[in-house]
Amino acid sequence: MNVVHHNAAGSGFLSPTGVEITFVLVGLVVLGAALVTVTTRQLVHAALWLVVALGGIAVEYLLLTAEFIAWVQVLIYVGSVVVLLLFGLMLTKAPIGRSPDADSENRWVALGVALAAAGTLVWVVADAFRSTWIDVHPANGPGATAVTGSSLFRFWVLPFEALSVLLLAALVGAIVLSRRRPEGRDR
Amino acid sequence: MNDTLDALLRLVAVLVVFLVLPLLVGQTEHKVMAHMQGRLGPMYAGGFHGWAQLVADGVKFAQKEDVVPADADRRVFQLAPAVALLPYLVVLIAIPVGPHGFVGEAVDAGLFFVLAVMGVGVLGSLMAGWASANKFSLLGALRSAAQLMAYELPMLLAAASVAMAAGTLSLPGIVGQYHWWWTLWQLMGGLVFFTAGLAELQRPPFDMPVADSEIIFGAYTEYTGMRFALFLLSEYAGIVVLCGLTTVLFLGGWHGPWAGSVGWLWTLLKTAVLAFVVIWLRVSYPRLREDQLMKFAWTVLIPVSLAQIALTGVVKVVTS
Amino acid sequence: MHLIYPAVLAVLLFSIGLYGVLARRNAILVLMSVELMLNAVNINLVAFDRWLGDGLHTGQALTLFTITIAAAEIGLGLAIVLLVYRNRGSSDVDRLTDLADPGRPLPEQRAPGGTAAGDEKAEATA
Amino acid sequence: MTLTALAALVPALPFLGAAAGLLLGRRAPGFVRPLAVLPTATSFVLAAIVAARQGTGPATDAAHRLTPTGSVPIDIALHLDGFAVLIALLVGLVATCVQVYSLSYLRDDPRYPSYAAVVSLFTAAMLLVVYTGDLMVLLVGWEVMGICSYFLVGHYWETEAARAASIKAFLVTKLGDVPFLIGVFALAADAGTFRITGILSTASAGGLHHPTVIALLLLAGVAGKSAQFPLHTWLPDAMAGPTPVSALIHAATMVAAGIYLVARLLPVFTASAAALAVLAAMAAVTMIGSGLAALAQDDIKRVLAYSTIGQLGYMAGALAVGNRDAAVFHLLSHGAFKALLFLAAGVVIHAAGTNSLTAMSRMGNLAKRVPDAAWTMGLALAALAAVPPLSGFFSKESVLRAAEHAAQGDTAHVPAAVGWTVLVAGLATAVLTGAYASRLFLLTFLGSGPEAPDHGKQPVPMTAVLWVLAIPTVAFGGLAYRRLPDWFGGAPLGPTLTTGVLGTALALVGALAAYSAWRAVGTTRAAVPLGAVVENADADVEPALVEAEAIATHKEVYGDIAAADDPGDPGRLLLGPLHGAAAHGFRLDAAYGALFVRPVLAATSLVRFLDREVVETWVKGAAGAPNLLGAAVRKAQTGNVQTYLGALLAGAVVLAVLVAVGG
Repeated sequence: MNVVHHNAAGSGFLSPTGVEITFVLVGLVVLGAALVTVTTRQLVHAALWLVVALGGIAVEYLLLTAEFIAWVQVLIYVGSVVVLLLFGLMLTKAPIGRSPDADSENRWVALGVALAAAGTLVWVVADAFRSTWIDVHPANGPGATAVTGSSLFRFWVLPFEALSVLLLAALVGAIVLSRRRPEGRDR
Repeated sequence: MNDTLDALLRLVAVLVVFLVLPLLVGQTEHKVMAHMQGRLGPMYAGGFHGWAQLVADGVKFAQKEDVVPADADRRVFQLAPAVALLPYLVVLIAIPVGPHGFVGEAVDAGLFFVLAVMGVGVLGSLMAGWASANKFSLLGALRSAAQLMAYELPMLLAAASVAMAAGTLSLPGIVGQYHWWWTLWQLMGGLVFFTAGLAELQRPPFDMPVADSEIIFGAYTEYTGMRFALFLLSEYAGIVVLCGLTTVLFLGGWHGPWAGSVGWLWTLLKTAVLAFVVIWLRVSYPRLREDQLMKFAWTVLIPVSLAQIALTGVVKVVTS
Repeated sequence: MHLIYPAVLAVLLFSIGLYGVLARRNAILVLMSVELMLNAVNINLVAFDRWLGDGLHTGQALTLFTITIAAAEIGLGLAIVLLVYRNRGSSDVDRLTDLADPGRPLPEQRAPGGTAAGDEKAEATA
Repeated sequence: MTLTALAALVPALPFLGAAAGLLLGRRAPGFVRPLAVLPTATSFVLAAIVAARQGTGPATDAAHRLTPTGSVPIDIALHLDGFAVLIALLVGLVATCVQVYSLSYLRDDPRYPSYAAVVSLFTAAMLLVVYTGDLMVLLVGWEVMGICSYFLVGHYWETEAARAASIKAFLVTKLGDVPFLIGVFALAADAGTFRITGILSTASAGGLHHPTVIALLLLAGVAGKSAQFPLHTWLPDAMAGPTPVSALIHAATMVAAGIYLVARLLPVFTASAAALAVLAAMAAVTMIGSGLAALAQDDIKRVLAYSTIGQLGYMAGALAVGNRDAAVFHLLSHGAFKALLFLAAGVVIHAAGTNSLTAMSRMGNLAKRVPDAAWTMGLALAALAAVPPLSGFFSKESVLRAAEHAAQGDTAHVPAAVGWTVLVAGLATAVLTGAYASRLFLLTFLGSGPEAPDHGKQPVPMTAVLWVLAIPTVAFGGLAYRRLPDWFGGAPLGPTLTTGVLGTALALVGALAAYSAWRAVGTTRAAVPLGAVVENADADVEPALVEAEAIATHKEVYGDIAAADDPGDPGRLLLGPLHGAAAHGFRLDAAYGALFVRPVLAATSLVRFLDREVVETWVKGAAGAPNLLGAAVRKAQTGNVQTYLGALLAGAVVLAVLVAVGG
């Protein structure tokens, strides 16, 4: 059987232009899902649209040949973070259907700030990277797991360990915060 | 063009496997449970040994009315079975069946890919439970989410141990590195992986989220007809995927006599044996309590899997 | 690929997240928006890693770190939100105004009976 | 032990005693008395040993430089010569006597621990001043004495008089200290050193650029410390302190420091004839004025205080005629008998229950109540009036002899006019001294009237100390006048016929005048009823309390601390129309009040107005404006985190745009 090893799902099938077009299309999906996430009045729907956006971002990582990151994205974000968020929504009695007050009174200010930020940043970014190209084709690129792993454990060991301590602290913190005090003692 | 055709063919093959194997497992479960529990019902349909029972079930599901509760969130309610089922289909692509590229798509970080995508399946349960607008459903959804969170970690750790041993994340690569003594070396990890997998599938004895005697089938309470069938199908597909993964990771996949020619048969055989064990466990063990379940994950599985990782590391360093 | 695609995607995603953080009322929705912003940063990191192609793979390593920190942040954030909800029966950001100048009226009540039910819940869970 | 180490121990011991006393005073009351007496007594013994070993030999110098200062160096220096060791001996003797006396005098005083510690510190500071060879170190002791006198004079701070007196003592001496400090710096700048030996050699080599200015600046400080006109006014008021303190200040420490300093730095002064003239004028005015004032005082201690001022005037006069031997001789003998006078006065006040001469003169049998005090006080008053052969006679004659010498133009650097001034003033003062000494004795001990209250026997420490001090009072002058020139290395100090006869005769004239005046007004005294005796006949009450009460009630009874409206007072007859003015120190305080205090008060009220009405308005405005602004800004504090964050991010965007456009 003729075996073809593709180093990254997706990119191997596509020509450079194809990658570009796919990237833009998926990007539009991501943006759309993100927009719905921040505007929908149904709380759980927001979380589900967030899944779409995050999954789309994982695909974008694949297109950028960062395969390992992509799977981490799926594992952590889609598999855990969103589940936690849904968990939180359900524990705080998220209603089914539209909440009339999902947005606060700040929404017009928020819209202004967000639009201004978007405008400024797009302008700056477009101005800065007008003629910059990245090569997403080379085989066995930086996204390969082996490469990422060796760089992570060779050059980034110290930050990695520091991160472990941070995670431990977060774990302890979350436990302390969510533990119920025994009866008779003040909160 | 040849590449595209090749890829297309593989996808079709995977789809076929996905449609066939879970049904086989379902039928086997019927029969095995009937025999073990001395139940006569499933032995009648179709005459010989009740061969048509599965077909009858399918017809029954198809006939039933597709009910959506009035207060439910319709779209989410309808979407949930698909979300529960699809990840297993995607995962099947990456599981190698035989040597020489007998696999849907050899993903570089295959192990990681598989675990990541399997984690998405729980979203289906959550969506179903919440969208049903039923307190039992919500409880079931919360339970399954908690269970998934708790068992994801030992499962990942056990898988990491194998990846360490093989020095690769690619599933065909792992099988390629296999030696027979690995089964003993990685025994603890294998048991942890298999147990945690059972828990993620919410199979007995880890089936509190769907415990019918406590919360009336949990997240699936409001489901009827084909949608309910899809949930059942996702459960059986999960069994297939879990058994296949365990086979690939811990039992050597296609390794066996005449592996070059009938390797795929070995894989299927081992998977089938494991599937039988899953069914067997369902019949033999009582259900754990919710707190026992959590305690089991945190105080038994995680330490054992960590010990396995330590052992793997030590052996790796010593032998290299 | 033109670097501007991921860059602009990141910018727009970031701005959407920004809007969400500022405009959403429910604390968990705010957390979601924060996740969007973090992801926008991650896209940037990955894209620039690809562009610079340095031997350290700084961008990807940092992305992994960001994801990890985001996971920790969501855990702690949810714990805090749940605690707030348990104590107050509401997780609306704009009602957590204890630090405000006293004597200013609270925003209108959430929904008829909503707070009362929340209080019951708070007592039940406390 | 070396001489230097011994000498260093002399000031160190009382200092350590003071520190220990202050630290332990509250916690270990049992240690307080030993800690007060023993270090001082040991220090006295050590001073005696130092004096014996130093003897008449050449001056001993030792110096240790702690750290370089960058410009004029400062040394921890010792300079031991005849002047220093003898004065240190005097200081040790008086301090020991005062401490022993205080044991009884302040027996039950709750503030005794701090009192004793401060007295020890005072002693240590004076010893430091005496022994040191460096002006900067001397200045340290000088200032420590100032602050100690402030504490001690204010010991009875419950009374208005004590509070006012302590502040006055502090401020007036400080007024002199400021120019003094400048003078010291000017001196050091010219000489290039703070070492006294170096300064003296520079001065005698004519190396000082502005000797007159420096001498006058130094004189200001000396006038403050040694209570010379016009800065003497604090001394009479300082009588509001306990009697032992008065004895200490007047006899040995504070006031002696100024004289001692001029004696040490005499070449600096003799370099300027003008300074000598000023000093002579100052001394003359001080002598005569204080003599007149002493004659009019009602308070027994104030009489003694003015007499101190007068005797200090003698010393200053001796210095003005360039004879420091005579000055120091008089300082030594005066120290002994003046300490005796004050301590005896303390006994008398205790016995009489009042400090008013008017009251005492109407009290019978006071002499019998306190025979020790009466005898020793009589001796000391005779010494004060320079009756031969008591020690005061010899020392005073040495001063007069020096003045006569200068008046004849025989002393180098000293103008004859200066000599004449001092001589005439000294002789006039001799009359006055004889008069007020007699008046004091007559009014105190020879009064008639109801019996003095009976307090039983006076405590032994108090009377014993009196007799101890009586020995030098009687014998020191006669024994020492032949030897002292060896110690001082100077001219002979013996009395000459002219001045001796003249001075004694004049003193006798004064005494006789006082006696006859006393006899003349005796009937009036008997006729005019009273003047109240402070009724506190309780025998157990400690002496200091009696004195404190006497001071506190004096004004209520007589209207004025300085004078009582008493026609039976011989001083009134002798002074005639001058009496009123003399009783109030010639109204110098009033003059100061008009000249300095009132303008200052006016200025302060102006400043207060400016502060309250003008500055305060701005301050209030400055406070009000932020208040208003704060109220405005507070409106923005909604408590809504999203609003804050929105504003923050909007600001960030604006900044980014600015940077992007600007950069």
